[in-house]
Amino acid sequence: MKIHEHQAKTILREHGVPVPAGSSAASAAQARQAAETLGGERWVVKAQIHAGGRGKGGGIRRAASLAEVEQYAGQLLGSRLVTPQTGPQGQEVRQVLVEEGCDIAQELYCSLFIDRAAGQPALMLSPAGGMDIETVAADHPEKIFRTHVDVLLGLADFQVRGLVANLPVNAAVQRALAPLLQQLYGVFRAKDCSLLEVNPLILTPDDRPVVLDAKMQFDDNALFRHADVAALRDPAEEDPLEVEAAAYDLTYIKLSGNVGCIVNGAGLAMATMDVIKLGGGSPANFLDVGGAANADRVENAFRILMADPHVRAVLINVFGGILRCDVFAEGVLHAVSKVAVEVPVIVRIAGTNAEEGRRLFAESGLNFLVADDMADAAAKVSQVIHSPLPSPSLKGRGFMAQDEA
Amino acid sequence: MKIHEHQAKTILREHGVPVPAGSSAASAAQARQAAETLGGERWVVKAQIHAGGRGKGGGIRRAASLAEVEQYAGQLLGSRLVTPQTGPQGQEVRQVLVEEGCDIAQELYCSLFIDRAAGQPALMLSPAGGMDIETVAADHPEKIFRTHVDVLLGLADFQVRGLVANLPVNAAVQRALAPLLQQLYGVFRAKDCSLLEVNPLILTPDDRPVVLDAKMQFDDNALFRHADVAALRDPAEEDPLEVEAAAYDLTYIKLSGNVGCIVNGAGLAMATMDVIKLGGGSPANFLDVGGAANADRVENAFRILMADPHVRAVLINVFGGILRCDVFAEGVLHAVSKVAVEVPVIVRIAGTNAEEGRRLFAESGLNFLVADDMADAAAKVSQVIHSPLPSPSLKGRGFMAQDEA
Amino acid sequence: MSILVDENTRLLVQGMGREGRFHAEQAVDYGTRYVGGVNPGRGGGAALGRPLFNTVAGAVADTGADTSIIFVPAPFAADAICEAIDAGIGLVVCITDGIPVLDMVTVRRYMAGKDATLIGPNCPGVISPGKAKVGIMPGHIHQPGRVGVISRSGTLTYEAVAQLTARGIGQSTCVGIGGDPIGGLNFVQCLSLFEADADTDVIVLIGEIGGSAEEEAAAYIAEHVSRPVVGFIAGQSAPTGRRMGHAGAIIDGARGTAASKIAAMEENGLTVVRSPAGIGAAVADVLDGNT
Amino acid sequence: MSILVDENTRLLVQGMGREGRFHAEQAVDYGTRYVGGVNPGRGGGAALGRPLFNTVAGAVADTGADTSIIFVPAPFAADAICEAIDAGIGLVVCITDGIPVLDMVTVRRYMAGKDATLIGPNCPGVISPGKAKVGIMPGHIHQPGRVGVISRSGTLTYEAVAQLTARGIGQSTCVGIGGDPIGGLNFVQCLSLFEADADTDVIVLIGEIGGSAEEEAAAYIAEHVSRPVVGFIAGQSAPTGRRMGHAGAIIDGARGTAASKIAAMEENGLTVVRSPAGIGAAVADVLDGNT
Repeated sequence: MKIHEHQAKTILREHGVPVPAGSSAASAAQARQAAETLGGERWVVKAQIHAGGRGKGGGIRRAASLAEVEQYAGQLLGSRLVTPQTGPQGQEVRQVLVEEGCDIAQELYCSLFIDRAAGQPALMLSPAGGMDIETVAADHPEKIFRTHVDVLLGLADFQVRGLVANLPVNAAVQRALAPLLQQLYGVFRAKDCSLLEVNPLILTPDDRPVVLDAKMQFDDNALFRHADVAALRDPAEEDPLEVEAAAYDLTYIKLSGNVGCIVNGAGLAMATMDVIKLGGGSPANFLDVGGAANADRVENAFRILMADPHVRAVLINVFGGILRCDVFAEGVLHAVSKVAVEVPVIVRIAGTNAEEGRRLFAESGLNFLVADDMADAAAKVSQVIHSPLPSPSLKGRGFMAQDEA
Repeated sequence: MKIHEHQAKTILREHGVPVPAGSSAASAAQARQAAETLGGERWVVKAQIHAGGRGKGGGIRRAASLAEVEQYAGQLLGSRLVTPQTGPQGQEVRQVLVEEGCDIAQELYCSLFIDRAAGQPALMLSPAGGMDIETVAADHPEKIFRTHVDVLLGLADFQVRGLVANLPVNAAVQRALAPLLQQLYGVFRAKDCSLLEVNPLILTPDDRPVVLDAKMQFDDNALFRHADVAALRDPAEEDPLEVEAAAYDLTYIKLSGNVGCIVNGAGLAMATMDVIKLGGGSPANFLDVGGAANADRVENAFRILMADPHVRAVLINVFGGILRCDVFAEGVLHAVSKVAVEVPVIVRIAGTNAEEGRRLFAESGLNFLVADDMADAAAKVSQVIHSPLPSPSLKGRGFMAQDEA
Repeated sequence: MSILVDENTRLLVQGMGREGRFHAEQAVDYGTRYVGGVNPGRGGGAALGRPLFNTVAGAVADTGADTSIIFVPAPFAADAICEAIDAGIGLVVCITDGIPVLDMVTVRRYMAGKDATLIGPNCPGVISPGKAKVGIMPGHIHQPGRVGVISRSGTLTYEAVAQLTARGIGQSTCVGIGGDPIGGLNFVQCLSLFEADADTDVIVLIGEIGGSAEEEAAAYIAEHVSRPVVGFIAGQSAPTGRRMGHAGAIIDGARGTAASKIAAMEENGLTVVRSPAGIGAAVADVLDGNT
Repeated sequence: MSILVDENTRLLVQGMGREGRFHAEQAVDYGTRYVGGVNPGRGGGAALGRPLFNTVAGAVADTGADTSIIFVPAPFAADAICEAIDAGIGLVVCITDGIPVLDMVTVRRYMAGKDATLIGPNCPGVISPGKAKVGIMPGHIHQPGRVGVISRSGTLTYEAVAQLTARGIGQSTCVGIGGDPIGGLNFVQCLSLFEADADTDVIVLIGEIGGSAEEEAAAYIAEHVSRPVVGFIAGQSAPTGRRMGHAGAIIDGARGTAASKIAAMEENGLTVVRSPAGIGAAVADVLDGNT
């Protein structure tokens, strides 16, 4: 789960990490008021969207007067900000963060994440702050320093001491940075983060380190123990269909293709997308109905797929292990009796009681295209998609492509 | 370092551990006022001394009226409480703890300590609460349950679950006890305890666990990071000479014998006590002047030894390793010029520049009895102690036992 | 022979709820030697004719269990794994999915230097066909034989196994190592077990996008594995930056792509199958010496 | 031969303060191969003609140090030990005394499964006479030879060594394992090293009150040690319940008494010396075959 910069900074502030004073605003007037409350003579107005690269998209504006704060906030709010990470359609700005301006003597980079290969959290530090770290890693790997954290011992003094000794900063700054890194790790650990990135971590002219930007992502699986974090979810930043699917316990990811799919199991779901692609189609989604795959879930799955106007066909691919295929078939039949499915549906079921399941589909009176195996399913999808003739929808409209062939 | 029960309970309360409401009092009037503030109809007045076994010594009194609270507090305060742990001279009561009375359905025992052999903290739990646990361990070892704590992982859920499953209590009590044990371990760990003993840990008739008595001891070496704990030290409970010695960076333990000793190194100091004992004497103290053993320390060591009226002779036993014996000898000569040493002093020095050191003693004009080695030192101590004639003190009073022999 | 589990396995079920009971029953039906269950607070009872215990330590003492399968809910699963390891269980199979990543990081660190193997979490478990089933896979699709299967997936593994069995190709052991980013037994460790198994002739390795375990496996195979290995990678059509169901299945920037994994497999001499429909055929070809 | 340290030891000094520098100098004078020092924030400088580093990892990379001796103040000493181990130092000798017990418990747990040996803390260190001195003991009282010495004490060990040397009896290695309740190398582990050393003929074991390490050592000796062992226990006249200087030297109830330890030693065939003045004579007797 992602949160906004201002939310991340609030969490960090609560844990004693130095961040600039600031508050969020949803209107230009609120933004002006926030700046007034902060006082001072310079402010920064920052668009709050979940995607990064906001600076390049014009989402971070420096203001030298309250009028400018109001003006920039007004321009940003309601606009669609396009950054390297949003895609061309951009992301709507619903909030801005108004912060005191900071003098910057030096920009550093710092991030904490889970290193899968090492099976441990990793801390990455670089003197090349304020830049895209992937570029730094590619062009100047010698400017990136990292250490792994023994999750039981914690981030040891000697580790941060060793890391900061690599930076081109004086001993006093090193002594100030070391405990800050341990505080950041403390937050990372306490809040079950999957990512905590501070870019830039700045040094002020009087050698104080300040977290100028903060990106936090959380382990969804750990949200059960962090009600405070879960409450920070902003559904407006997420795809509405995915939000709906999650409410139905479906793992759904919207893609840009035209063949919807309903599969049990994540690996098989990916493989099914692959098979669609190999057959010349293009998957409209990833959808795992899970091990249960009962009638309710299948019904909701169809509902979500049908809400995507690009879907021209649906492929159901289910391997009945513990799940019995006949029970699953009954669930599908029940589901399609309640949802208007107006595209062709290819069904491939295998495993426990598959024969019985296929019989149920065949005898349903509906135009299911029943496939023998995954290869056959791919062929049938290809046929439906590439046929010049209108394909038969489940409820009988159009022609039955199989009969035509 | 030991603290009083009421101090321990304050710490536990701050960490969310259920303890009875109560407060400490230094006078009968204060005690009555404390009871009044607590309210209720029954109170317990508990003598606050560092030694255990207070119940057996009459140090814990149940009061059914404010008048009784005042009366019992008056009786306890200023008295010398004798318990199985104080020795026959008892310990003066300077404070009492006044607590609300608790209904007790069941008494359990619980303690946390460092198990040296395992190199880990250990948690001990027993249904035989309110009794001397050493007796329980001897007579009913089957009633004692223990687990070791992986200090990096912490006291795991499965461990406390497994422990409490051994107790004759219902499932609801087990579920209440498990997190309490983890809280206690949390305090033990956070405060660098060497011992945290709750005896009894009671269950109320409505199945709530309450810490009815608490004994906490702390690792002296960790006090530097626990200023709050260090502030709880009660010097009135400690031997005044030992308190003074600690202020001088001397490790001094008062014993009941008649031969004082000044040694560098703890192991050698113990061995020196042994040698005195083997020679028929009896050590008056353990005293380690440490590796530095400079003139100041030696002077303070003599001052403390001379404050003990039982000391009839002093044995100095120093092995000069890094310490040079000639430098040490100069320190001793300087020290005895400032402290009135009116008993015989046997000196045994060995190691670096020992010859030179011996010469300094011999040429000092003082009656040092210089020994060749530890065996000789033991013999000289024996001679001095057992001689029917008065032994020569350092400054020349009495006869020189050696000349007489 | 086989790896990890066989007819001598003494299986304990941790978390004998509805799901645990169902799969214990399936395991018993398959012929697995199930010796008891653990349900804190239910100790003293019984399940499927074998005793229930409050603690794994108690169960091990009474039953001699050497293997456990965990169905404990995610918030408590890491504790259950540590309990099993602390009690001396040698093989712990954790079915539970949705365990927090840092819990698993902690478990892995806790296990360091201890003599125990963890499979999973978020996995179908392990089966040695005809000998023992310690998992939630459907037993009937398997057939005893000489092909070892390793996979990060559940149903996709069943698919692959079914393709083998449909061709009359049996399996020595099938191991689902799980779809989480941080788990126990990894591809390399599992490959070394198969390499040491005299009764495994061919290995099927089913990977997916995310992480670099497949690249490491491919490099290891080139160096240490004498058996032919058939590989498949799921997620060739997956987009970047999205978790494809499995917590571990995510392409992170340019890392973890199917293309990178397939290239590593090809470079290191594996037979790579592009279509998930072609796994069984590819193994048959290898066995026939057609590659 | 000898154990733990010898002429090939490459010594790093962690905590190059006044004390560290003094003892580094003494070690160099003794002929120990000192390769550098570590002082966070002082990296880039030099001490005694060898470079100073900010980190142990940096020092190991540059100097090939395999042994370190720690003089870091108590509040930071546990971190320094972990740093040394993390950097791959094989033998860490910690002189510092006054380290919190739970810090040492943590270090011990951290070391589990890692391939490193810790001596101390609160110890004089280790010396292989004529080869290397990694400690604060006075080198000149030692003499190369064939008696191994193990002790929980500092000056008492010097006393024992001086008694040996005075009789012309040299030492293979003398190890002060330290006086803290929780430390690194224990008696049993040290005994096993001496047992495996072809050039150690007799072992002197100097224990003290507190804990049960001497009892365990005695039992181990009966079982596994072929060399004659001469034992002494300090604290025969110590009272119960008081820490005799060393954090570990405390008789706790009926546990940890000198009587119990002496009895265990006698039962297990050690030559027990009652007077600390008699250690040298007892070893001479053993060497002469008089016992």
